Amino acid sequence: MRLALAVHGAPYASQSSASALRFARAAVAGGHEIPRVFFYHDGVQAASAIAVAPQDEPSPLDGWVALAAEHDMELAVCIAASLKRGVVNEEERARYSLSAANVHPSFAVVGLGQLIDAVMQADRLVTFAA
Amino acid sequence: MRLALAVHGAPYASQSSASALRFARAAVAGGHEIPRVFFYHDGVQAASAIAVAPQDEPSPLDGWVALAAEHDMELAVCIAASLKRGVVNEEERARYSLSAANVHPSFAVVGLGQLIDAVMQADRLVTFAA
Amino acid sequence: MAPRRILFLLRQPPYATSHALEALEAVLVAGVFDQVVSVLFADDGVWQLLRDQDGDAVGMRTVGRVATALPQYDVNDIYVCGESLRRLGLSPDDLVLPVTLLDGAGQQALIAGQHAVVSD
Amino acid sequence: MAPRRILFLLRQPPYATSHALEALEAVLVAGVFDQVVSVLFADDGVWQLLRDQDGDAVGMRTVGRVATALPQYDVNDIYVCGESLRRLGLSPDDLVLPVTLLDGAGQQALIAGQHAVVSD
Amino acid sequence: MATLHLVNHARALPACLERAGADDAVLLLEDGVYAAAAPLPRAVYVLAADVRARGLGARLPSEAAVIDDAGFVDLVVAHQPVVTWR
Amino acid sequence: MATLHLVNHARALPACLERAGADDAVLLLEDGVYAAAAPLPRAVYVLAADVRARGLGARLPSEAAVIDDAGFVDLVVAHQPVVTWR
Repeated sequence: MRLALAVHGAPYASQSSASALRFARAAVAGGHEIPRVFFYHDGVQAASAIAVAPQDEPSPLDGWVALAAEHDMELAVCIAASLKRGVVNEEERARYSLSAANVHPSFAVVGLGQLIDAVMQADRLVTFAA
Repeated sequence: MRLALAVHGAPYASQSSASALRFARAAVAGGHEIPRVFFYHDGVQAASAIAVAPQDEPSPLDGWVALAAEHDMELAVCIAASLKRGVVNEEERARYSLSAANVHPSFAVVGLGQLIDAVMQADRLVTFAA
Repeated sequence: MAPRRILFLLRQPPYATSHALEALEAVLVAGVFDQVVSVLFADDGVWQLLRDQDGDAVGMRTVGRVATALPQYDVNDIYVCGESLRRLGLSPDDLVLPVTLLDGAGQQALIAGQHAVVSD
Repeated sequence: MAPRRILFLLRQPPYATSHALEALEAVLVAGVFDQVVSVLFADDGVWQLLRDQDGDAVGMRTVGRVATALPQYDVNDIYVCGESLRRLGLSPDDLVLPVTLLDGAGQQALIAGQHAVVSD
Repeated sequence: MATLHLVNHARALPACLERAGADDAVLLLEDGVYAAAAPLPRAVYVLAADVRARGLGARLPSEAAVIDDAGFVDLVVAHQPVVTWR
Repeated sequence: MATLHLVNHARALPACLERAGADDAVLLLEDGVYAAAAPLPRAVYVLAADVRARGLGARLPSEAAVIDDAGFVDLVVAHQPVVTWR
């Protein structure tokens, strides 16, 4: 089955990203497809390439990057939600003349329409709220 | 009177930073000193130099930067809280070999002891919770 | 592909976070995708529809004004939980939009008929 | 300068956010500053002290284990709201630390005697 | 197909139950599992990882069935839509 | 000196009132102001900016005194400690 996930909470402010990651691992282990994980609201913080997890805790970023590399899974960050929260890729950095970009290359910065597209393409939408 | 502020919520996830900024403006207008604003928990996101506010909303960052420039006010970001949330200065970027740094130069990245120091130095602590 | 039935379940109050505003933006986007879109305001989400809001006071867009744009984006199935409205001490006249009130069973049926429900 | 009386008011449950863990870290730091530090666990914050937690299950440090370090950092005034404990269905034996129970009036007096209160 | 309700804060359980049908499934996860430390008005599922993290394993009533992440996936596959209450 | 209680979510008001003295001041701000849309058991202050944003101005009971940001500062100066309930 094709399952779309939505992640709405930031790491450390919410379990949203961590719960979604465990669910995604279990789903692909069970033979399901996750064509897209849509990071919205504060969930966009999961895409930060410059977060350093505490030594005794697993890195949420590493988990997503590894899972997406093994499976055909788009990690999609909403551009409107991410820009105001300081989660920007190189294209936006240049466009707004910002001092840095911080989106990890495994994440795609996309429009909000991709959330609706994910709902249209998938058999289920599972939202991990803040 | 000397007032220390603590900001615990991230912009857009919480009014914490916006409420604290309005309070700080009113306090200095009333002749009070704010020696330090301590950004802790998710509040550290306020220090991001690469957040772009929506066109029709004021930038939380610009507000803090302008206020701190006019008054003797330290904008202090807790290093332990900020590192795991991807809010890092140039020193941490180099130390952890990260791809970018994003702390605005008006903010100082400090240890958690500076929260206790602020409480010791100030007449009041006002916490703006998430 | 047959259009999907998508419900937006909006339960958050409008200003403490950006979730309400961003969820409404998602509804407006959904409105242009030719799907069967409906919206249910429930619990504290009903506060999003109260008249006389002024987001400028706290540096945010006025959420009630964004909500009034729903019909312009072809979103016309706008429901409010009647019990939530009553609990908040409000009546339909207090709201920025004409809405359809639903009781618990009505909301249950609305949810049960969806392909997907997006929460805020 | 005379030492300050600082109370940490801990009301958040331990794993959905990092607030509980980070607030405890602030208490530990305060413990080395030679101030008069006390801690009050109230409402859902009492869950931080429940035995048999295992943060590894959700990729976080075990909050109850951090709390047991309080006395090693010279933080010995550890209070729990008795009514919150009762509401959660817990008894003092369920907690990872020996604590002093306070009723509402006791908590009010504790708060009133502080120079500063840090919330989580 | 019946609905699956996800409840990730205990305070949201009443809002969920007001709109849940008798045949629907309810899964408590994250801070939602604390709702299973109080009397429950109906059968629910609770997510194992969140129960274990919080030390609630020995305190669950018979109305709460513990499932792991694979069981969560199975519930999603067997229900539509999936609704989150926070 | 009496305590100032800040309540920034309506759901936190009961927790505050359980531990607030009769002489303490209570200020509702942010989503805390919604608590003033229901009957209030005691006099409280409410923050003007948050009331105005939410459109609650005409709905406040007589127990709620509206103050602006300068009034908030005055309350902080006149009370110690300042306690936040969320």
